[in-house]
Amino acid sequence: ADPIKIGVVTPLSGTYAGIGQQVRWGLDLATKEVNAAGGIMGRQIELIYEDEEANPSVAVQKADKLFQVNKVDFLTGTVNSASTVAVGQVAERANKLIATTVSFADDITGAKCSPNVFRVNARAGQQSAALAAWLAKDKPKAKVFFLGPDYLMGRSTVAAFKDAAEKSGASSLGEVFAPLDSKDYTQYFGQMRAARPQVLYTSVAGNDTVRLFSQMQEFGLMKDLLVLGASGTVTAQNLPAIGKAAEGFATGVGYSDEIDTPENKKFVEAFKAANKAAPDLYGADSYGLIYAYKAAVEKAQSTDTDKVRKALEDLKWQTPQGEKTLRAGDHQAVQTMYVVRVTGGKFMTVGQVSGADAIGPDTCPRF
Amino acid sequence: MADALTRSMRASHVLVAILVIASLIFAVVGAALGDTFYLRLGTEALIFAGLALSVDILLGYTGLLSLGQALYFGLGAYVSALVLMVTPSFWAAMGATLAVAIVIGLVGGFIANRVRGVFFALITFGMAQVAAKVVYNTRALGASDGLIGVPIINVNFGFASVSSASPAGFFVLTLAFIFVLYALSAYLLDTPFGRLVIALKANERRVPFLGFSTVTPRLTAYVIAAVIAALSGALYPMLRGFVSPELLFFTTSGNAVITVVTGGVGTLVGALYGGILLTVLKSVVGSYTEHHLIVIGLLFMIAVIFLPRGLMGIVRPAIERMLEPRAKP
Amino acid sequence: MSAAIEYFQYVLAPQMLIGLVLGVAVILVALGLTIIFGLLDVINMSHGEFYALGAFIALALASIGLPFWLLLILVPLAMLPVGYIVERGLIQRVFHSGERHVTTLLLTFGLGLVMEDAFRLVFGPNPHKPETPISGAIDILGVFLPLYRLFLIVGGAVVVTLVALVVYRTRLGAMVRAAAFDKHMAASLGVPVQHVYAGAFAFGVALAGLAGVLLAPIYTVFPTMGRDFILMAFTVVIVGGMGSIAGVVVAGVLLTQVQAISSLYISPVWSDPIVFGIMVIMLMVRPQGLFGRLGHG
Amino acid sequence: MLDIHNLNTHYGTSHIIQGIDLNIDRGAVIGVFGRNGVGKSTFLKTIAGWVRPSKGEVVFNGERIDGQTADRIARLGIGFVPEDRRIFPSLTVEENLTLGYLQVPHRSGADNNAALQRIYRRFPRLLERRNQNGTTLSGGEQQILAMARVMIGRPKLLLIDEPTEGLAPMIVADLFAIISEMKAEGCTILLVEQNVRQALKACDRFIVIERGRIVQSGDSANEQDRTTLMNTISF
Amino acid sequence: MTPPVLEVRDLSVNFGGLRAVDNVSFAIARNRITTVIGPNGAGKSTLFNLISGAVRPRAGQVLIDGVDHTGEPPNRLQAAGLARSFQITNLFFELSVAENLRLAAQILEPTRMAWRPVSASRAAMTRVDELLVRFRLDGKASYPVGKLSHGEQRRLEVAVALACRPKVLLLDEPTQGMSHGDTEDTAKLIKSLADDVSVLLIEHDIGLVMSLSDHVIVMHQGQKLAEGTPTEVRGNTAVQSAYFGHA
Ligand SMILES: Nc1ncnc2c1ncn2[C@@H]1O[C@H](COP(=O)(O)OP(=O)(O)OP(=O)(O)O)[C@@H](O)[C@H]1O
Ligand SMILES: Nc1ncnc2c1ncn2[C@@H]1O[C@H](COP(=O)(O)OP(=O)(O)OP(=O)(O)O)[C@@H](O)[C@H]1O
Ligand SMILES: CC(C)C[C@H](N)C(=O)O
Ligand SMILES: [Mg+2]
Ligand SMILES: [Mg+2]
Repeated sequence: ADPIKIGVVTPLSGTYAGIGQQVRWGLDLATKEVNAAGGIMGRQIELIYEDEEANPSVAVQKADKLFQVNKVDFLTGTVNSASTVAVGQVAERANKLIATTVSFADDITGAKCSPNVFRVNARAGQQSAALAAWLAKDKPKAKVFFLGPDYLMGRSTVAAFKDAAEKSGASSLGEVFAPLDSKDYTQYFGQMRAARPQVLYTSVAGNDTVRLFSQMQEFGLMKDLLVLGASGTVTAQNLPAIGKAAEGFATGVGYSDEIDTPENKKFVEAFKAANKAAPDLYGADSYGLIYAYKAAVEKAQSTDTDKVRKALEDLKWQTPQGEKTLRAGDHQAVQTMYVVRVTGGKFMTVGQVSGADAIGPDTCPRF
Repeated sequence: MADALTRSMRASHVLVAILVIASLIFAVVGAALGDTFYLRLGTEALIFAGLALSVDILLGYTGLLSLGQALYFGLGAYVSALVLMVTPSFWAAMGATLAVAIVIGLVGGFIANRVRGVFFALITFGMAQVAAKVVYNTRALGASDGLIGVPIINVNFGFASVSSASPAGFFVLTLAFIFVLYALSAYLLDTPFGRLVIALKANERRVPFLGFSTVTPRLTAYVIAAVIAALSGALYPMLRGFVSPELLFFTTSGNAVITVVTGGVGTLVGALYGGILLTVLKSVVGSYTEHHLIVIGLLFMIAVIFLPRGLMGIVRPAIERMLEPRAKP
Repeated sequence: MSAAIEYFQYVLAPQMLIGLVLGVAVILVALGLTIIFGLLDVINMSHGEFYALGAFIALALASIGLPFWLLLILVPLAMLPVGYIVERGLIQRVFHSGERHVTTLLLTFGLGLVMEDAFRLVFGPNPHKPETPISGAIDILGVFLPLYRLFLIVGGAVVVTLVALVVYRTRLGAMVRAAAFDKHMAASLGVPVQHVYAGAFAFGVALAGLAGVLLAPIYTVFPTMGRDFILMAFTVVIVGGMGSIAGVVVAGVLLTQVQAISSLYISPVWSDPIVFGIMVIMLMVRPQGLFGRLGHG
Repeated sequence: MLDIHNLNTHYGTSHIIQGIDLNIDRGAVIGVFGRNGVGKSTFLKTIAGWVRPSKGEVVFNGERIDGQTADRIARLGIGFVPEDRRIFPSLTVEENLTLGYLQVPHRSGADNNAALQRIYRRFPRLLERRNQNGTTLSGGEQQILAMARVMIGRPKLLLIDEPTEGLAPMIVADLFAIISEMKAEGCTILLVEQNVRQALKACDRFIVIERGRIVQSGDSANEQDRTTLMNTISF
Repeated sequence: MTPPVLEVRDLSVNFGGLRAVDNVSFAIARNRITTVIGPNGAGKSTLFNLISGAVRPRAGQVLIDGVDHTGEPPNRLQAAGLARSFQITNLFFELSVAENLRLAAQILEPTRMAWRPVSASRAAMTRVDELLVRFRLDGKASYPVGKLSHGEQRRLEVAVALACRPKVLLLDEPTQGMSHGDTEDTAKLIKSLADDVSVLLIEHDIGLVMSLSDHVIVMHQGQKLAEGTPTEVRGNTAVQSAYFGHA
């Protein structure tokens, strides 16, 4: 039979290239497994990649190409929240479905939701709920300072965590937003020191984290400070470069390679064997997406957009991090959230919140 | 006796005619096959060719390298998007873009034209950076996310109407529009006004002694380029349905310069061919390797070194020679 | 009262001191840029990538066990032939066209794209963090400064002084400018023009490499790092006066202080537009910059 | 000392120098005359290495110099003062002058300085203007600077293209005096000049070029040759 | 009484400490040739720069037909009827010979033609053809100026200055670099021009100055040293020692 084609528009160059790499590794691995086991309804999966160049205008053009020329049945891979939203509009016009496995911004399955867009990873709100619950136990009534990257994702994660943490008794000392790709975070250290926080929450990601953490360590700020962050702040991808400075960092995630289940152990092993690197949340969530799509198509017995949408809504499926459900009301995945902490250079699970407790209300106005 | 500059301009016209005919065939074939992607990609290529055209007016004729032409392109895109989201009218969007582009072009031209040469390149770059950062930081303009949800519109000509969602229709509309921009620029550059602009490039300091102010032609050329960039940009949200700050970034300006240099500086038509070539190239190379920057960068370097007059620099003289016998009685 | 002192101690003073470190970093990157422009009239758009190349070479050499202090010498030396070859093989081919500014700018722009992508090809997209060669910090009245940053301020001053001596105290500067302006006439006066161009370019590139080694421990190493300082460096070169070493120093310190203070009192995200705005205004009212061209007073 | 054999030079497809043969003895002053556009300057530029000959050879003191780079040729002791002066605008008068040091490799700093002082004594105006930008000098002053800049390198062979252009009569006389001085010091000179009458006084021999060829070669002292010359150049 | 076609009063300019032009006054007569002579660096070209608006005078006035034009930019002076050539060739080197002339003649076209294609510029085109022939450049009409020989460029420099049919023509060493025959040609041409143009000339070729000029002004160290008919000036001892080099 003809293969089922899945388009992947993901940043393979530019600032987010490292994330794109994890996305690719995760998708490739799942595809290989599914294909080896006979594919979806007897059809092989074929992945078609396009470089998004971390630029929404390019993303849109590439998405158009995948839909119109390559006639893909489904599309994924967008990282930047702005790209996800813009590509969602392309999907609507083409009457196709997309899913993001990376973008955090709450809006994607909130105010800016679309019937054609799904999200299989945990959004900012879910991450914060788990982390705040853990913080309330570990350090009750903590005094928190916030540092986020100045764009939608940064604002959204800081707001979400602030909200969750204050509800569970913490207090906020101040917040500062640094431009994306800042070379020097030391200029915010004065404000930070003056506020004398016990806890720092940050949602900078990728290479920005490397700089922030090593500069904080250089300036002796890591002493007696608990650093928390968004899921993307420290991952397998930048952990080696951060080194010791990451010690003690805690975050709420939908995935960690240390999750102690047989399914995950198997996944991590296979991933390491294929890519000579550990999976992070992007790799795992992208991996899981292929299985979600497989389940949905098999349930619908078709790749038709409406039928697959129907099948994806309220779908339950197995992923390395356990069972996930796609909430029909906003197309957001509901999943168990973990709190993980860097100990001895590795993530250790230190807390867990059930999917239902972390998910938060459905705010999608459109369907 | 045909003037040398007039003659080379005529050769450009021949090349444009070829391009228009080829594009129309492309549109017919595309429509017949029910294609959308290639027609839309072609439309996007033409839109960016419009931006390149404005860069060539500055670089090829006025002798000024603009490293910030995306400022006007992005301006046009944002103005058009904002207007369309309020009232989905093509003419309102274009009218508003034209007005805003003239005003901002005059201000920008006043600032940028205080300096020459490399300083001009840097000042235009600086202005575009400031504008891009302002848009990026302004929540009312969608900040880093840009604006999505620009509606599909119907362009009404009285006798006919074209939907921006119709791939072939909007392609032909864009083609006609860019062609008009080209024709206007080409016409202007062959007038005494245009020749004055060219003279400024060749030896600015001599011009006043011929009885002409240098300020007016230079500023006029700058504003014309700004308007062309902005009007081209105004088509972008109609095609794609959204705008994002990346449209104002240096990558956009830089790509326009690459386009002009590869196509042929000072030919006008080079901007159009270059725009199409580059779009096709990026689309093709990008599908094979994620290291397309190496390929594009190398090609660009080769163009700068070996084809100082770009692709049209090779083709156009041949056409000029073909036109020669007809020019002389 | 004590609140004011505390504010100064914890907020304002560190902010300014940190701004100074950043200033030194920017100056180090801008130095090679201004020299290449001042002497050769070439705007080297790939300067940032040469800075990155220096950092990557340092990273590679450090991984085979060479000590940082040796790299400070080795890397610039290794960059010399690189710069020499790039000039002879590429820049020279368009250097003598009528629009040198434009052609060389475009060529180096293309080169920068290629280099950046090549780094990604060879070293992968993820960041690397070299060990900081001097650890520890000093605490002066509560103003905290890591020793390596202190070293950077001192080392930066030494580098700038040495470079200024070479350029101003020798006839080299005049020779290069003459060759850049009129190669035939300069050659007929005995100036070995080919070597002069390539030598000057290589010198600028070696300085970029040196900046790469010095800054890598603080700012980390990754393929797109060349974009980091380059905008700021360009701004500093323009505001200071293209080709002026003194200009780079003064503008480098001033602009980074503006940045530091404005991110404190306005917002960090507006500090970039403010700095670029200053550049635009500077170009309008005094295009030659604070100080004129190299060797012109 | 200079042997030119069948020299040909092209600019693109235009054939400018079309087979020139010329031998010059040490210490001779040769005038090169001809109407505008016949290739006089191109002839000098070819010898100086600014343009490559398409055919033929140039031998200087036994060494082939055609095809060598201009700076090599300069360091062999061939000085060139081109027709449009070519003062470096961003350099001061003194920097313009001291650039000339490089024509003599391995000369000591003290000797260089002595040469500079000699020039300043000879041309006090340059001393007055030493710190001013070269191109702010008046036309005539620039011409003097261009000559002085080459003289500082004490060339063995000097190629001069229309040196009296734009000079006041007093300076013209001075310039020819300089040429005589240099000749006395053993310098060989090839002089392109439109001011034929004056130039003839300074020359031993002369050639007339037309369309890239030598059409007359004469002795300045010979009355007959001079009459023929005058007839050729003022059509 | 009609005012002189060009008059300067107490014109001065400094470059740093140097008084390049120092309190110079004179007037030139209509349709006559007035020549400025003087040693190198006397301030002759600077004087031209002041008159043509290239350099702003520190003090003094420039009047054309009795109207004060001091400190106006070159294009305004040009509009008042003044044209000039340059001592150091100043042309559009990348453009063709014909286009250089056409640009110079463009001002002859009525303004409404500014927005019509140049091929419609009949007045300018006729002028171009006329000048190409007169300066024997018709064979090189489509040559880029940069590829002309030095002498040819000098000829074009004069032609460009003439192209706009000026009322007052300033020629800065027009014959410099021209061959013998061309110099004589140019002299004849200048002579013939003076039937309807007032010419101010800078020349070092004394033979030419004597035969051509109606009036001679001698400059020395920025100041006007003497003024008079060619013979008067030649007889002046101060002029002889400052300029000719024999007392
Ligand atoms: N921009 C300037 N800055 C400084 N000095 C200048 C400038 N322009 C001219 N001078 C000086 O002013 C004096 C007069 O120069 P000018 O060019 O007017 O002389 P001139 O009479 O035309 O001489 P020549 O016959 O050699 O052309 C010269 O000594 C020159 O060095
Ligand atoms: N770069 C060039 N490209 C093409 N042709 C050129 C170039 N330079 C000069 N020529 C042509 O070569 C011919 C000879 O020029 P050259 O400068 O040698 O003449 P010349 O004898 O020195 O004349 P003049 O007395 O006017 O200085 C001229 O016809 C000129 O047009
Ligand atoms: C941390 C990043 C992966 C988040 C992503 N850039 C977003 O916009 O949601
Ligand atoms: Mg000549
Ligand atoms: Mg003069």
